[in-house]
Amino acid sequence: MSLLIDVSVARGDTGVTARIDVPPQGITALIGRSGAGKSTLLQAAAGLLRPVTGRVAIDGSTLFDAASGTDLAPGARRLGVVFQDGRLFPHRDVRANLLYGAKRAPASAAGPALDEVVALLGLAPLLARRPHQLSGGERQRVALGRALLGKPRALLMDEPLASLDPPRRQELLGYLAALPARLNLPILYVTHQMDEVMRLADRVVLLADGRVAAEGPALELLSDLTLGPLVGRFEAGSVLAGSVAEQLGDWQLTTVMVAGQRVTVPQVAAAPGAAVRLRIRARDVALQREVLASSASNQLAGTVLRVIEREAPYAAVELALGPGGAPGERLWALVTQRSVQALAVAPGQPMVASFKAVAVEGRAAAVHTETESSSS
Amino acid sequence: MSLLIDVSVARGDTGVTARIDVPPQGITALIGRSGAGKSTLLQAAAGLLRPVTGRVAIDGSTLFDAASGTDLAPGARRLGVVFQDGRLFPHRDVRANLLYGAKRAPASAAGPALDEVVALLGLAPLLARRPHQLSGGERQRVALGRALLGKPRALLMDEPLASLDPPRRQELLGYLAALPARLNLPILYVTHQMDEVMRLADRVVLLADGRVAAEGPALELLSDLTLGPLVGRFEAGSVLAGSVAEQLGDWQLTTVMVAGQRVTVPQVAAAPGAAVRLRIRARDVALQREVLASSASNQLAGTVLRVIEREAPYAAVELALGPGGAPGERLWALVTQRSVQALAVAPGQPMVASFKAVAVEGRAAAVHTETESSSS
Amino acid sequence: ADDEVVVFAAASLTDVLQAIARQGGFTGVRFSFASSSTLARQIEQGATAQIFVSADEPWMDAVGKAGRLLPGTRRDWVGNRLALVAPGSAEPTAPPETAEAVSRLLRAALATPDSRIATGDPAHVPVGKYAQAALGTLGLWAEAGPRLARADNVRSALAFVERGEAPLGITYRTDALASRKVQVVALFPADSHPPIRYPAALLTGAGPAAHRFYEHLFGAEAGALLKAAGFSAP
Amino acid sequence: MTPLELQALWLSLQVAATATALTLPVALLLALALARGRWPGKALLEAAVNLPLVLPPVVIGYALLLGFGRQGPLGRWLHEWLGVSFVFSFRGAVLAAAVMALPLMVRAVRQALEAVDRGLEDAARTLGASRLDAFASVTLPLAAPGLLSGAVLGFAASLGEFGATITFVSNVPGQTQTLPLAIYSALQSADGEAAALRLVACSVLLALAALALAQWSHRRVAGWLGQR
Amino acid sequence: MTPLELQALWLSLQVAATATALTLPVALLLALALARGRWPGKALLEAAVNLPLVLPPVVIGYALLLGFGRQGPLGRWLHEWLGVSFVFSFRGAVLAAAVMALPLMVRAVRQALEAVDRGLEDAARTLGASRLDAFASVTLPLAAPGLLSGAVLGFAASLGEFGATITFVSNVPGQTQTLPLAIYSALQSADGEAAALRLVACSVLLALAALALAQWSHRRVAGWLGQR
Ligand SMILES: Nc1ncnc2c1ncn2[C@@H]1O[C@H](COP(=O)(O)OP(=O)(O)OP(=O)(O)O)[C@@H](O)[C@H]1O
Ligand SMILES: Nc1ncnc2c1ncn2[C@@H]1O[C@H](COP(=O)(O)OP(=O)(O)OP(=O)(O)O)[C@@H](O)[C@H]1O
Ligand code: MOO
Ligand SMILES: [Mg+2]
Ligand SMILES: [Mg+2]
Repeated sequence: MSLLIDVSVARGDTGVTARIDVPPQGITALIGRSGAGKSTLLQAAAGLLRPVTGRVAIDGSTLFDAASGTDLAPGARRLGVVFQDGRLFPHRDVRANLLYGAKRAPASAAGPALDEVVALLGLAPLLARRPHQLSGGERQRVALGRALLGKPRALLMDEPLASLDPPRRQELLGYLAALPARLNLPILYVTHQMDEVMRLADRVVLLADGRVAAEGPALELLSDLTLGPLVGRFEAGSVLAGSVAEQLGDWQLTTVMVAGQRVTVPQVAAAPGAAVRLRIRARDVALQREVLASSASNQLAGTVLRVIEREAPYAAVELALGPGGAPGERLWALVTQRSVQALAVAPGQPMVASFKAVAVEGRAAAVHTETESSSS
Repeated sequence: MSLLIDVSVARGDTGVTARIDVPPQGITALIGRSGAGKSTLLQAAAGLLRPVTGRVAIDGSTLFDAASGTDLAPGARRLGVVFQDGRLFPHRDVRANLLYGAKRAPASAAGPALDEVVALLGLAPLLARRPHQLSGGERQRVALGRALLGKPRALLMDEPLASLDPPRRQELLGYLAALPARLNLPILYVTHQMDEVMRLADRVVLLADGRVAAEGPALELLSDLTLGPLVGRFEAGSVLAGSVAEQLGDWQLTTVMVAGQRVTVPQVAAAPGAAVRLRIRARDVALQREVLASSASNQLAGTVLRVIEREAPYAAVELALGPGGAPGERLWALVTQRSVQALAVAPGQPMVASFKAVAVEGRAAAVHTETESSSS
Repeated sequence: ADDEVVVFAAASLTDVLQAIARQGGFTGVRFSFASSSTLARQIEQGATAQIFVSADEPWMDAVGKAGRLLPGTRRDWVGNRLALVAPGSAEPTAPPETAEAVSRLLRAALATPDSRIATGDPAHVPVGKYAQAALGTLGLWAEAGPRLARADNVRSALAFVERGEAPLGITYRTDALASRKVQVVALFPADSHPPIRYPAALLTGAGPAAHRFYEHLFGAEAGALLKAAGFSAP
Repeated sequence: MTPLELQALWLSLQVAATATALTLPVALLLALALARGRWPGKALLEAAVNLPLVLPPVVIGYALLLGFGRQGPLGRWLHEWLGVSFVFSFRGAVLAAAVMALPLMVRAVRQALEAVDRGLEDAARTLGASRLDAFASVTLPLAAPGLLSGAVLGFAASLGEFGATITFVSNVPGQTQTLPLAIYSALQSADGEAAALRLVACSVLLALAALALAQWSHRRVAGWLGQR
Repeated sequence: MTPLELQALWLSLQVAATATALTLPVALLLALALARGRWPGKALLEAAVNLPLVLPPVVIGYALLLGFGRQGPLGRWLHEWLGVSFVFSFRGAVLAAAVMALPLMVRAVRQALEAVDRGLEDAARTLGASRLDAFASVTLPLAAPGLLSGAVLGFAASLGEFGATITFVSNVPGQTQTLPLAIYSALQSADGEAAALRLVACSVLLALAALALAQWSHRRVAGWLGQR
């Protein structure tokens, strides 16, 4: 199953025209400034807004097609939607809200059970409450659970975590990150928060002024520091592809081979040899001429590919870790321009990049590797 | 002017009982999990919810007092409120929304002019639109502008940035950070986002289950890694107090003396000798035995105060930078437990902490120093 | 039941007809009181009434044209007098019956600006039609016509006089006698208007019980009650 | 109260209750068609529904008499094929009350429907609900307080209906003489003021009871939904 | 149409317009008191406002006659002190229409007020507005479509009012003979059907025009507010 959204939607004076392929596995993040048209696209896919023209299809089966006049009702599309504003049913208690979609889903469809979702989102104490007795964050958790229990063919989320507090957000992020492996369905995830993109996204679509401004595997797009103004300087970073070398169970650490070099990261649940993905923010990476003894235990040798000095005092330096400098083997570092001069950083120059193990977010990526290579 | 909120508010079965002093300058952040009662307290202060008992006063003049029966109308309180959900007036265009409070404020009161606010929040192209023609983010910007133009005696904000995209958020953060210096009024700022707290807050009040769980100068509270579970592990950090040593104009950098040591940070607009505040996240700080040559140009010597190993693989290490280990001279580092062992980190041990210049957020702190020392 | 009879009768006959039925022991008789026109239309549309007592002739004619009358059963039942009434509760005396008396009283009342004479709407309420005719005969229509307060039934007209809103009203003598708050100050000369007659008739579908009640209406017992109420022979 | 008066009271209750119960679903359908649909002739339907509000009740009664009388096109058809006749019967009194109450109920129901956030229905539809299911399981229960208030309004209006009823079905005690008609009859008799007052008091009490009941249950339902 | 009929039409328009204009502010105050306030006697006021809905119009007319007649407590007072009298006058026709329209208007206005998000008023109050200011500058304009629809409802009901009017002020051509009274008059005459039809058509057209106008402006206002 793969979700295609290729539509033109009118909205006020302006409109949104975009083609988004949401691959069958993994999460596709839809990002862009407020007003860019993210929610509009999502609603068009869900069947809540009728596009002027275009096509929406899942796994080849058409949900909407302006040409042939096909226009499935939202209920028949079976796309789970989590709205920005929750939209819980005020007259039903939390349990009944959760079960609303579950009762209407085909019994044969796969999806998590009530207990599972309740445990995961910490909803047990809320089950008998009504929406007006919930705080904003509690409400959003229920909305998320409700969509998941509807056994959707694809999941469309519109800033589902926007109103959660950080610890709860971390918790939910963990659950969301695990979703693709469990559910095996296309997930479109609208967000403003780069940490969510970093953590969750396999593909990223950047929307600007109602058009797709950039798109591609998260690996490439998030590493593209030239998109800085759109995604925010401090959130930009790199995604490294590697494979598990060793599990250091005692330390709750995992070592990963990236471009032939060893990286230590907080434990990633994957067997040795499994493919993993590491995200490192550029601002967390320091540069030095040689390997040093520090708690910044990750020190990777590489060659400078380019130096971008756009806005003082910052300089973005891209290193190729392996000989080819393939995607997944390139690392950005955000340093001061003074450091660039002090260390004589220049293209072609060999350099050591250091970052702390705690600065890395790692996740198993085995399932998605083929997908990504085929879709990029 | 200083805002006192010392109330007990009933809310459903539960309630919120808290005393918050919002000092006359600077921003007081009110944080806590969703449902903790943050919005409830804010509404009680604004006069929109009637506390069961207690007192609300600004600069000694009572706004609410259960004992004496005083209960000023919200309009007479002149507290600017920015709501989570915007609450723009749908029948007025953006300009009229902005001017709503301005027209009702005493002409003599101080406050920013329309043009200023419009320019700052990028509202010029929106002025003739109606709220329903705005995206969520645009709406919130207008709400913020509207409150500012009402010339309030104190500002109460309920997650005003929750729906903004990162670049715009950064922009607004900049404006908000500048507010205290411009407006000289108490600001209570409810948020879930630790980066906002880091960037803006002078004082922090942590609410849990309707009570104040912790409170104090941001300097101390944010450095208290033991509050990790409440504020989120990765956001926790330290706030260092120092004074400007030198402006490196060419590099857009500033060097700051902290506990007799030199720290380089992205430019802070302050004259040499001025007091400044530096925020460094614990996860950005690496530990080593000695000074090394790296782009991590900040390397501060210190002595280990304590090591907290609560949750593998993480260890939190607190260093005293100066001999006294006074607040503002203590630095947290978040490293792996393996590094703690590898580097033999232990209390009393001298250690070098390194972090990159780009990892530091600095801000002038001159105005607030007395306030903080008097209020803590 | 077999003795069920539905009688459609002009609203102004409410009291007397109920008294007659009660006194005669006709427990199966049910009345539907409304204005004659309403009732006539309903009968035309097939209402299952068995007796119709109309306050004027044209509506009885209409029912006849619709073929609802039992042939030969239409008879004038009672007659009435047109009275000039004023607020008050004096004991009934013998009021003047001359044109002069009526004219004088009316002119006096009309002399007060804004004062109105309450009666039925000449357009459709029988008492109003008789009033219009009588005023015409007396040469008062031009003066009084525009000053009428046209009520939609006699009781409403009477209410205006009872409440002192109108100094004078033109109603039937029977209505005036029934009210304790008005007095008859004059009677219109009987020849100043067409004779006031209430025709009654059996309708198609009338059964034996209807026939019995119909006969009773013309009997002596009923006659005594009618006389007491102020009705005259037709 | 006399037995006839009690009969009128009982009849009024029956007529009003039946008319309300029958009109509510019709009002719901009409309100839906008017609130949601966009189709030609909508303005005409809306106008037709509102006619009883604009015209004197007597005219409505007369129109009903012409249409549903035995000689009337609808009346004849109904009589011949279904053996149902409206004129001068309980059924007719119900019809008159229903027609007169309809515009009020449609209006109330429509406002209740429009007050429910359409976003909730959208959410339900993304969860697999059909339009009808979403309407029935989300909008309808949320509009319940408004529907209830519409029903009470209709009930009250039915209780007070006079002109259309007397014109359409006449004033036959026990069959069509509802409270208002009994009040009218009492007012027509010279010494009927006491009876009229008694009946008016009765009407008022009844209406107050209905309103109080409505308010009580409205408050319960609203509290239950978390509305203020 | 005959001059008398034209007169009735014109008078009806005047009565309905005047009654609506006078009732709207009263309805607004009552709706506010009922929607927002919590005070003893509220239920009684609510009941009183709703009485015209529940009682036959004739009874209301009779009650008005008792209250506002020259002998009535209010009527005497008004007549003696202000020289104002109601019976048989245009003023009385307006009063009757207003009283009959009041419950409908209060209901519509109340629903319109309750549909406006109270949070907006809260926001206005934090911006320095008094309760009254916030109401007038935020809630009132947002409730405008509802108020408008309430006003049209009241106008329509006034146009159709018959029973209370004829009982209270009788049928004085040019003063109190509104369209419904003229229609009734024509309808009750054996040969008045043509005239009645003409007048009914006239009423219907008038009401349709009012409804259309209301819908048009409702749509404009709603579009302007971004409501669907
Ligand atoms: N109901 C509407 N009618 C007309 N225009 C609208 C409507 N809702 C949004 N818009 C406009 O359409 C554009 C896209 O809005 P949309 O809500 O899709 O943006 P978004 O990317 O989701 O923004 P945000 O991040 O603030 O949620 C914006 O310019 C907005 O002003
Ligand atoms: N209108 C209400 N009636 C009753 N209880 C409420 C109401 N609104 C909120 N609550 C409850 O009051 C408590 C405090 O809610 P409040 O909205 O103040 O939390 P908050 O800290 O602002 O949460 P969030 O971060 O999600 O906005 C919660 O337990 C919530 O369930
Ligand atoms: O009872 Mo009548 O038909 O009004 O004279
Ligand atoms: Mg959006
Ligand atoms: Mg809140």
